[in-house]
Amino acid sequence: MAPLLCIEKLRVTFRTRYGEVTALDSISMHVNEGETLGVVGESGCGKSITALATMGLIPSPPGRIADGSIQLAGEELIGANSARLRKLRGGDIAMIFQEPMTSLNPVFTVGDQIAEAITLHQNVSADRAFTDAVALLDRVGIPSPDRRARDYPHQLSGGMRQRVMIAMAVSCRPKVLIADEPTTALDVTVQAQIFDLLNEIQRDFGAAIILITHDMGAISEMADRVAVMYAGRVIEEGSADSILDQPQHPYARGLIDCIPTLGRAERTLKEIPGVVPPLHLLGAGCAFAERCAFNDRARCTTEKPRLIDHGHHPAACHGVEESRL
Amino acid sequence: MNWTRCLLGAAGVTALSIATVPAIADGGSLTIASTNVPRHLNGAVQSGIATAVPSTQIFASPLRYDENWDPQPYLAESWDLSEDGLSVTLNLVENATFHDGTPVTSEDVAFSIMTIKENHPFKSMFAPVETIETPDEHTAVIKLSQPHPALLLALSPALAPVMPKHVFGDGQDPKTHPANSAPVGSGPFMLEEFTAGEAIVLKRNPNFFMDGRPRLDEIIIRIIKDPSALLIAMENGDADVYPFIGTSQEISRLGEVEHLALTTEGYAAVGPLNWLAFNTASPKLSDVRVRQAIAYAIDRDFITKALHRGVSTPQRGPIIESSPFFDETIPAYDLDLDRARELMAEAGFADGMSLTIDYIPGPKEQQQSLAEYMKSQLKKIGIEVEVRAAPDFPTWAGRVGGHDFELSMDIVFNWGDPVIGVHRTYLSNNINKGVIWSNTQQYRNERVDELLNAAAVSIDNDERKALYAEFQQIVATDLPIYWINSLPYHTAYDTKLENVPTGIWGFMHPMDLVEWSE
Amino acid sequence: MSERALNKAESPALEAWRIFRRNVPALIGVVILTVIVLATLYGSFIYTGDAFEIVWAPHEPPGVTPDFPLGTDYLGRSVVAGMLTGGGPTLAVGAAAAAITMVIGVTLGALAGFHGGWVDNLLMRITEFFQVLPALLFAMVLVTLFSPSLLTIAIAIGVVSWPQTARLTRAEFLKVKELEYVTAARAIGARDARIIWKVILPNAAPPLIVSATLTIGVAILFEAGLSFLGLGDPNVMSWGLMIGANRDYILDAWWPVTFPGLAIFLTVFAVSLIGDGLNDAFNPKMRER
Amino acid sequence: MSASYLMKRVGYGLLLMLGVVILNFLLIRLAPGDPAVVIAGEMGGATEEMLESIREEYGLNKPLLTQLWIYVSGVVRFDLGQSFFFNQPVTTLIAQRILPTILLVITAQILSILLGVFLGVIASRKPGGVVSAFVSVFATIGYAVPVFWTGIMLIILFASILPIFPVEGMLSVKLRDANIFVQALDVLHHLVLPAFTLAIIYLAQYARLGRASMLEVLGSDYIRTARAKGASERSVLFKHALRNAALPILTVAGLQFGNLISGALLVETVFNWPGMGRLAFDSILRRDYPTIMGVLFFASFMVVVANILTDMSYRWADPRLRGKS
Repeated sequence: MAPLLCIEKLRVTFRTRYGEVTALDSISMHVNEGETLGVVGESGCGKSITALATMGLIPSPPGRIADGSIQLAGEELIGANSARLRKLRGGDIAMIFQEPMTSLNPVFTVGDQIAEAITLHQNVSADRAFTDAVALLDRVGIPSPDRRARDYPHQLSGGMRQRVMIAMAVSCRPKVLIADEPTTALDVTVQAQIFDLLNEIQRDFGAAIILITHDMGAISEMADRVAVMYAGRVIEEGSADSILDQPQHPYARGLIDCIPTLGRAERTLKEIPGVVPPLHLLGAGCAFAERCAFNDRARCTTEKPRLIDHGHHPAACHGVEESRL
Repeated sequence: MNWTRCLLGAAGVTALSIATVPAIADGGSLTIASTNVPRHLNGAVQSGIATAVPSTQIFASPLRYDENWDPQPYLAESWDLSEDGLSVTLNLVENATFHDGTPVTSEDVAFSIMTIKENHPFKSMFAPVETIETPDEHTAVIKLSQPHPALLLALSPALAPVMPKHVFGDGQDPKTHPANSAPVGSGPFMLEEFTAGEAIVLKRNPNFFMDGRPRLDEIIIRIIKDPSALLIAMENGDADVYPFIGTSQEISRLGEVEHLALTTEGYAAVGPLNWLAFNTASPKLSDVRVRQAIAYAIDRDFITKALHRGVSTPQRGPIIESSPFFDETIPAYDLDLDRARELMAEAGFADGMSLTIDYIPGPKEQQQSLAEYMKSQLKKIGIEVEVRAAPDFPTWAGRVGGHDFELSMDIVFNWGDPVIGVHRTYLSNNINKGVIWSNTQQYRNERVDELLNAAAVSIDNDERKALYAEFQQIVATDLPIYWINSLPYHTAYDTKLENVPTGIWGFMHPMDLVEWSE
Repeated sequence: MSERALNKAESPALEAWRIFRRNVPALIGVVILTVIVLATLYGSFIYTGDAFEIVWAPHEPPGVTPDFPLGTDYLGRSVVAGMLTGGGPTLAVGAAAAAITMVIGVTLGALAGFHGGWVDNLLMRITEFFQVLPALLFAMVLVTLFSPSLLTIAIAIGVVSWPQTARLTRAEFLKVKELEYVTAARAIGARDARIIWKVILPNAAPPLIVSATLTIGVAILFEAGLSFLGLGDPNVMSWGLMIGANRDYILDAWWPVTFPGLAIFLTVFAVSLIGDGLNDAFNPKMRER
Repeated sequence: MSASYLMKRVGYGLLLMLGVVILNFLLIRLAPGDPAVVIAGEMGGATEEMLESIREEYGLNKPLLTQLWIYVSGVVRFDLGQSFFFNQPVTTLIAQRILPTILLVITAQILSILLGVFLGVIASRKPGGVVSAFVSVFATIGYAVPVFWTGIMLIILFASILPIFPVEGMLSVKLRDANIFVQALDVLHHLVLPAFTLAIIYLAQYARLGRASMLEVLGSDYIRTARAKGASERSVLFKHALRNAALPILTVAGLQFGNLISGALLVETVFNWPGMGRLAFDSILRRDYPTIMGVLFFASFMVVVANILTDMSYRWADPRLRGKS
């Protein structure tokens, strides 16, 4: 069976004052029905751009989809007309954002905002949409939803707002739900509740979820499969278990080493030295080379490694390729 | 929508006082454009043309004047001057009523003249009036302490509005009486609406005591202070008449408008003089030779022909040249720079001096432009002149009235009879610090005082003429003032308008005969 | 270029200058303003005469007589002479008024922002009070009462314009005073005055500099407005005075009004281009706006 | 929006007005020069007895505090004294002129906000585009042009070259007896040039502000949310973004009201508009202090009212402020 959402060789560029910069460099990934794909990486690695590209929300200008394809259930989204895209957005593909504090419009009630999503995609009256919105608020676990629906965002806590966002996202039973760092801005206890909610939602609505996060803990809890991104490329991809157990790429290993585990609390957390290089300064070689402990070969600075399966699952590293690690 | 309409409607009402008026009948409406803002509409306690124009429509007066300086019956159908010149009997018409319906009686006339005597700034107009007897309702006898040749002229509409005693005689100060802004008179037009500083709307008085008058149904006086806006209003017919035009620009521009005609008639009694005043108390200007030198250095012809582009007429003396009292033989001080330098040297200022000159802000062509001209011209005889501009009229009036000046441009009106408008400038007992248009030059000459005082009580025209001739000779030599020109007052009016007022008082005269031709 | 920019740590001022000098509109502003300032400074060498002096027939159109390329006004005074000598007072009043505005505004704003509490409360009430008075009307009253001269005009403009500066300064102070180095300065026992002037003010300076620049523009417009109404110093030639004096004759002569108006416009235009440029330079992130 | 908050605002406004009254009074009474001389001068000259009677008449010979008390207690009864020049109550003079001024100021305000915001919104859609560049340039130009000069240039243009709009006055005299609709139209016709002249500065500022504010709002998370739910571009711009972007515009509009009145003073003078501003100007030239004070009082009063209205509408427009004081 063909995957529900399939991204192929997607290339996204941005015009900046340093010239045309490639934000996504031929990335490919897919997600199947009912599955959760985790996309991990540090900030600036292109996770969110991938999500926005999928939603057709790359700000243009300065952004531009230069190449590649995104197919939803066999329908090509790149180049689709804007009316069709609008229909899909919020309908078949929905998205939850990182910042629940700012992702809701401060001047409308939350009920109205959910109801708007409903009326945009379903042929129902405004009253009916509002009733549905209240029901959804109830569904995502907001107490006294009747009253809350008439509240403005600033009257709700962060966790509640994220629940509102989830309610809005699932209001039209999307096939794909993209959750972009849905818990980052929230307290740890609330984080767990949100993940539980997402799991429930997936169970009830059968949506595929793309969970974008930098938190490997969240991945281990939620994801079926994982794509690791770095500097605009997918550098490792595979099942969650496989990647968590046997990360290949030095960066992926670094990420996983960062997970605090109760059992290893006494050990100092490892940190990956350095930062993601600015996209406009990417050279010809591996983008991770400067931070990599194993960058001693010439190819590392002259040639971009390709994503190749070296046994466990595909990874893009010259070192792995040469089986030196 | 509704409120917009209300607002617009209300705004419209405010602007020009629409009020629900019956449709205009046959007489039609006349719009007069004016740059002069009247404080109120009662000429009995306020001098100046701004008030006089509406005041003479609203109030009738004992007499009115034709274009030949001859008195005509108005509220007084006849009048008698006693042999000794000490009493004047006015026989009033019997059918005159005020706008509120009450008849005009001799009581009202007596009250009005006494009120004017007390409150009008032109003290000399009725100063000799002692009492006014009212033997019956329609006879008033003015008793004088001395003969008063200007009396009949002072009974003109512009100077002697007859006020209803029952309105103005209620004990309030006439100068600040509320009725000054809502006057009741017996003139040809009644006040309909007065929006201070904006417009005055006058309606036909249906009970006017002169049969068949007034001809017009309505007079609107629109105050437009911006000259460009006023010209535009005249050009596109938003205004029909523009009297007291004082600049060459306006005269030449309106002269080219097809539906408008221009006249210089109607300003004889105003006698508007433009002059250079010397502060004779200033040490630099106390020497008559310096004043004469300055006079010789100024080219009066250049001013009237070039600076005023030929619209104004030269004026050589204190009495307007069109007046029968003007003396042709006085020295004219035609341009003579050598003579001027000699006089400067004689006075001990061979090395020159420096002076300041003030001017009235506003009438630029008459005042500022001449002040600037003096500056460049007087440099030729070694006088450095600093032009002291004033930001507003009160500032200028404060300086000149307070004797804080050296040279100043000034505009002063003759107001018909020299007793009213001329004496005040030269009498030594009218040196009145703080009061503008008194003898601010602080000129003192005993003979002048004698001559003027004699002329003020003589009712023999020839005798007066002789007295004024000598007076003019003296002041033209003493030169407390260098007279330059008379203002180029013109009237522009729609050519379809008939009987445009061209008498000696021009528009300061009832417009009861003005009408539209078919 | 870009690498150097990234690698070499620059002082904020230098960084700002680097951005500023690449800002074309701002540079245009600098050029225009320089030309105008030079013209008003050295114009008197070209036209040595008094701009009030009558030198020719009134209302000579521009371009007819070589000596009076911009024509003459209603008195026959040279418009070029007025343009050259009228710029000085206009600019001087603008700059002085802006200075007064900044002194009052920054002082009060700094005190309010720094001290907070009742001082802040009181000063802000005063500020609001002054904002309630329509500025031009209030300035007109002040100028009339104390008789118009360049000094009284500059003071009047300053007195009516400071509230905005005070608010801005206060806001900046509130922002900056919470920063670590201020706390550090307090910790080492620096006196309040020192903290205000030596620590907070330099860090709050960029928006204030921008505001000062724009204030000059506003002050110039203000002076022009007052002069136009005849409330400028009547004995000093200024662009506003030229417009006000020649307004009566616009139907016959457009030039004595048009040229000084253009000069005022260009000056304020240049100043605001520079102000915008400075704003962009100090806030690189805001460049897109 | 609580009534008590409104009461508080109104009370504070009254306090400000009291301040205005006292300041005006002191300024004018303490200024150099004798008002009696001014009044006498207007009457055509005066003697010392006349000056005395004028001082008596206008209460100028009473102690300063007594005069202040008389004035303040008069103001409370809406009695602003007698005009030195017109010898009429100042309130009468102002009443005759306040509506034209309000008409001019409100029209200019509405015109500038509507047009300005519209331009700003259009410009914000393509920040690097032609419209955007035009708005920036236009905003800077509009800000830099002296308003009275714009007016004069328009008069030159419309008086002779293109006589389609009247350049002076508010109502044609010839229409004094026409019906109210014709008159209203005529007033509107007369209003075009003054209102446009006055609006142009603020129009430019609102366009610039609207553009900046829209750009900021359009970059915000909730706009992304709106797009993600499939809202149309128009709905995003005019429903989601504008409502938020309008908040700073509202603030500025309130603050600008005082400046608008100042501008109206110049515009009224240029176009011979029969409003309060011209009365103020004429009164200043005549040293008619009671009238000047009266106009200042009313103008300040209008600003205070405008500020309260702005405040109230701001609280209405921004739910985050409701219920706070």
